[in-house]
Amino acid sequence: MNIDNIKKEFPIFNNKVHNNDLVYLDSANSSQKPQVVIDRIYDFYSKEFSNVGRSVHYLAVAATNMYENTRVSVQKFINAKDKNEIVFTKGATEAINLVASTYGQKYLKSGDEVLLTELEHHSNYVPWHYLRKSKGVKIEFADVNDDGEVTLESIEKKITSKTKMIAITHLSNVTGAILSIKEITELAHSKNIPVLVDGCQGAPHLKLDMQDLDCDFYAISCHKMYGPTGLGILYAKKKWLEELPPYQGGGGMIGEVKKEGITYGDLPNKYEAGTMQTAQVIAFDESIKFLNKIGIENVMKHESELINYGQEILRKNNSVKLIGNPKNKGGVLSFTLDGIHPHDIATILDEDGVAIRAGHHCCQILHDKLNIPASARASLGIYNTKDDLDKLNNALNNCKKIFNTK
Amino acid sequence: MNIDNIKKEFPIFNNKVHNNDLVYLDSANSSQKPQVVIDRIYDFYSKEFSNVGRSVHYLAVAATNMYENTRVSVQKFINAKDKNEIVFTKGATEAINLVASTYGQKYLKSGDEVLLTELEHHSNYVPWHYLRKSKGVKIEFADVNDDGEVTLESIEKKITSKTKMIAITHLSNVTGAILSIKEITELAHSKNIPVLVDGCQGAPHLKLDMQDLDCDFYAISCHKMYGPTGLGILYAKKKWLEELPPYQGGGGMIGEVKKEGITYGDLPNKYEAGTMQTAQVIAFDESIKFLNKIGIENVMKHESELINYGQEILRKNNSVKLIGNPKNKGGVLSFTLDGIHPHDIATILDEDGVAIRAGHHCCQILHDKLNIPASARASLGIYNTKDDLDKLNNALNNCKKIFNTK
Amino acid sequence: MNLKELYQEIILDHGKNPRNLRKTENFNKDAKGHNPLCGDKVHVFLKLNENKKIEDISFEGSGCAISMASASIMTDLVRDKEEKEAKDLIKDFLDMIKEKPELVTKSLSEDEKTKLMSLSGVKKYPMRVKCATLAWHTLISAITNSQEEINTEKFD
Amino acid sequence: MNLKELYQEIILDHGKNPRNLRKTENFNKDAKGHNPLCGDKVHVFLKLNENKKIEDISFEGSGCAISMASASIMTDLVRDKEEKEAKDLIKDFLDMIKEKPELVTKSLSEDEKTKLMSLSGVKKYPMRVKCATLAWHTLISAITNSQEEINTEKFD
Ligand SMILES: Cc1ncc(COP(=O)(O)O)c(C=O)c1O
Ligand SMILES: Cc1ncc(COP(=O)(O)O)c(C=O)c1O
Repeated sequence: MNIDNIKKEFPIFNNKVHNNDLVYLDSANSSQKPQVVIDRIYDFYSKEFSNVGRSVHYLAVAATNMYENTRVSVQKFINAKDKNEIVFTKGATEAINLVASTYGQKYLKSGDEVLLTELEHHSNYVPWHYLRKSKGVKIEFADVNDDGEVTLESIEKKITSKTKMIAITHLSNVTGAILSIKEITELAHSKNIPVLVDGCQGAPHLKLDMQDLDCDFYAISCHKMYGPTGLGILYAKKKWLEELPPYQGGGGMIGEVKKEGITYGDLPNKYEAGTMQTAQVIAFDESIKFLNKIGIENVMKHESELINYGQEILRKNNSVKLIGNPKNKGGVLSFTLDGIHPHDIATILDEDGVAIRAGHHCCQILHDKLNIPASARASLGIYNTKDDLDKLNNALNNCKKIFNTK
Repeated sequence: MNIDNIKKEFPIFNNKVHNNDLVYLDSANSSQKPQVVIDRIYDFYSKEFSNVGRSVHYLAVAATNMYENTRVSVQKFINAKDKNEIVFTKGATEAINLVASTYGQKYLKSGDEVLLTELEHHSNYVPWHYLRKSKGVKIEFADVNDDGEVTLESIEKKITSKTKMIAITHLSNVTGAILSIKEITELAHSKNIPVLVDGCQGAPHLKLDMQDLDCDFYAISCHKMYGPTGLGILYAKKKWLEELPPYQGGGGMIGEVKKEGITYGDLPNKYEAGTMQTAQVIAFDESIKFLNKIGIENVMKHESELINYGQEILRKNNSVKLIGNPKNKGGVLSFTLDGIHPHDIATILDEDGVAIRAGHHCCQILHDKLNIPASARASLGIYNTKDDLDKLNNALNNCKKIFNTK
Repeated sequence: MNLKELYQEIILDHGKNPRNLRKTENFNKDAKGHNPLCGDKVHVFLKLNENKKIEDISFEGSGCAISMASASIMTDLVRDKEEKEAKDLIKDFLDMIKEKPELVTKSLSEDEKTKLMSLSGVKKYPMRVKCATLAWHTLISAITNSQEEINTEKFD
Repeated sequence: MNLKELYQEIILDHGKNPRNLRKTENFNKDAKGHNPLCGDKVHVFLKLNENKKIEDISFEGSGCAISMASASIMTDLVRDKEEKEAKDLIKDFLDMIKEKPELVTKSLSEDEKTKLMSLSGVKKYPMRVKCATLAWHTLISAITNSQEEINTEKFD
């Protein structure tokens, strides 16, 4: 499959927005879905629907096999050692909550420190904050530098003998900075500290190799990876899934249930309580196949060309200020425009069919640090083109016209 | 819409199973989906997809409106007082975990009692068991009687001055017993005890009126209500959602976020952390419209005819033993067959295209009480007919032939 | 074209050069408002005299053109009004922004009405309605002197 | 028709009248197994003599025809085998049930092989494979004497 005309695989682009072609630059928020994924959901519900894992009839057996196939596909896609290291969740947010809650419950006590970075999304902060409230755990933040990066050194600086968890983003959803996970993990492990990676933006844009990164936990949102909404993945090293207590309790995750006590099921069941997102898991297999067909190297090459081009034209546009200038950057172009609030930009761009996001992008701490209340963000998917970025730039010039600024 | 030929609205029935028409009697596990719901998912992903609540562009605004429309539809469907009493979750299991976790955290202490019944599904037991482990809360079980019912009296008997929560099923997924929720709630409230209702089986089969039932919490799984997988609903009285702490933490549920602390958003955002099941919520509106078009009274009439007919023919079949004989029964026909294990029944029935479930149906405590390791269960949906039940009975006779039993 | 209706001259003017963007000396009522979605913040200061008349009103904050213009216009229109009159005006404005086609208030001159109606462009932009109403909700809470921030619980 | 292959006479016979369904006196090894999906339970008892030969084997439990027949046939075939031979047989059986077309073991007579192969009908019923293998996994754990139940952690 050729990435240069991949747009045609996404039916959304057949539609007009305010009579304009859709220029979708909000993929960091959620990506559009290729036809194959949409079709798979349709076919599954129309011809093959059943719950998984519980019944032994024909439809149930087939659905269970397809469900477990996706687990294997994900395992291969991220090069995990064992398929049972893949746990399906509601989203990356749930995946991080799962880890914070179970790890915190078992291993953290008052005075222990969790090390985050100033780049973190609220989803990788609030769950840890709960442990501050319930257990007196302390939260530290590694500094972001002027280029919008968090370096290995700035993390090292904040590690103390009390640090019991490092939880960091793989790729910032605001500055686009890509963190050196492998080096950070090495450092952390040398001090016996586990590492959780918020891979929400890493997964759609980077080649993933869990055994190489060697992180302990990796959280993914499938809806940002050309997959259905309502599905996420927690990768966790097997020893953690074995050691940690279960998270939600319910059907499917138990061994034996008596009035006096309960035993829990084997992996991965232990962490998949209740009826799961059957259709979404089964359809997500198509997202992975789709990405594999394109080739993740081609995705990375394509997007890095776009990021470079985008930075180039926005830098030429005098009133645009790009946020962050990381050496290793992917996926997003955040900026401000002199004299025009990001919210006004987003509204005006929308009229030209250009969809971006304005606000703090769930990163208030970073925006406080940058001393801006909000920013505008154009974020990329595989379907974007240089033409899309030209249209973005033109639409920004239109903002200036409306606001009479230069 | 006429319920008598409603099968044709469900595309799954155009397919054959082992060359036979599908006789789907596993709806208590998960129901099939009508064409309108499948189409809505397809169209939303193909033409209208965006994340909700975060961006201000055209697609995001439209999606946000549709998402919130479903909340209003659900509110009306269950006659809740306020639309912000409707919280979307991953499923009923998550809904119950949410309540057990937040209520337990704030209000329960060692020695307090949570009162369940012997009918409860593991999803309405394991979350409470966690509080037994973490807080020393005690769990009591109201007795099931020989007819497979739990009466108001058997609940009253187990209430003590230490009872701090009553968590009970609306309709048993094994015996089909419908509990007198309104009376139980009245009794509980007279003693200042809140009531959580596991409405997994209540919601697809009964007319719901939260203000009339007056329960404090009601948990629903949308996939059992002709809706998409991966979606559930927690109804909770507003005062509880205001008083209880948040559950999962992440994007969308916050007010202000600083390094030192966090404020939480208004209802319902406070309980909807992270990217939600956008497509599923939007499609579920169609499930509700579909049910409304048929009329929930017609659903109840149709299903009660089927239950009566099913009981009649199975009683005539000498080797069949029905489980439970509740005066007020809905949705399910569970049974055993002399000399043939339920698992073998399910396998043989499947060959005739008859899909049932065998096992403990996530109710081990009830099966222990009944002193059977497992049972077979035929469960009903609106698409079932008397013909389906005749086919079930014929297939059971086929089992007897294969096993040479009478 | 709707954008022209949204970003009318008067809005752009008030957005860029908001009136009353300062802190009233000796204010005796105030409240903070916050829109978690976009990060807009506003802090409204009031000086009510003994006859419950608004002697001065001002605000501090930052936000988009719509929210700044709205705060600016609001403070202009509300000054010198009785508390009761102000409350009626707020209600009238909020009704208009949400559903009603017109203002019904009699306490404003035609000029003032035009100024206020310039904010009605947001009606076609549902996600922006909150920008236009934030200052007004904050004003209510300043008048009724509820201590909590609008849209914001206490830090946890 | 597959059902006939699954429920062969021999399976129905062993399912209804399982051999060795009792508790070995003076057993010196045992283990419990459990299938959470269907509630099948089995408890295997072994008496190994000083030469590591299986002097007696028996089981208690309840379950579907497949799991009962499997335990019944297994106990029949394994009695009087050396521990090593038994282990090889278990491995051979599990391989056959999961992927291999045939048994490769030489320790069984043709009759015994036929008996064991009667369980191969489950291959076409993936959800039932666990029924056929539960007793065998439990036997492994009895021999290796691991204390935990198969498929079951300690009560929490
Ligand atoms: C009575 C009852 N409670 C709870 C559940 C759990 O619902 P879910 O698995 O959809 O979370 C079910 C269904 O499996 C049920 O029947
Ligand atoms: C870096 C990052 N972390 C976490 C999240 C939360 O993901 P979700 O909302 O899908 O749970 C997002 C996306 O919103 C993100 O960009």
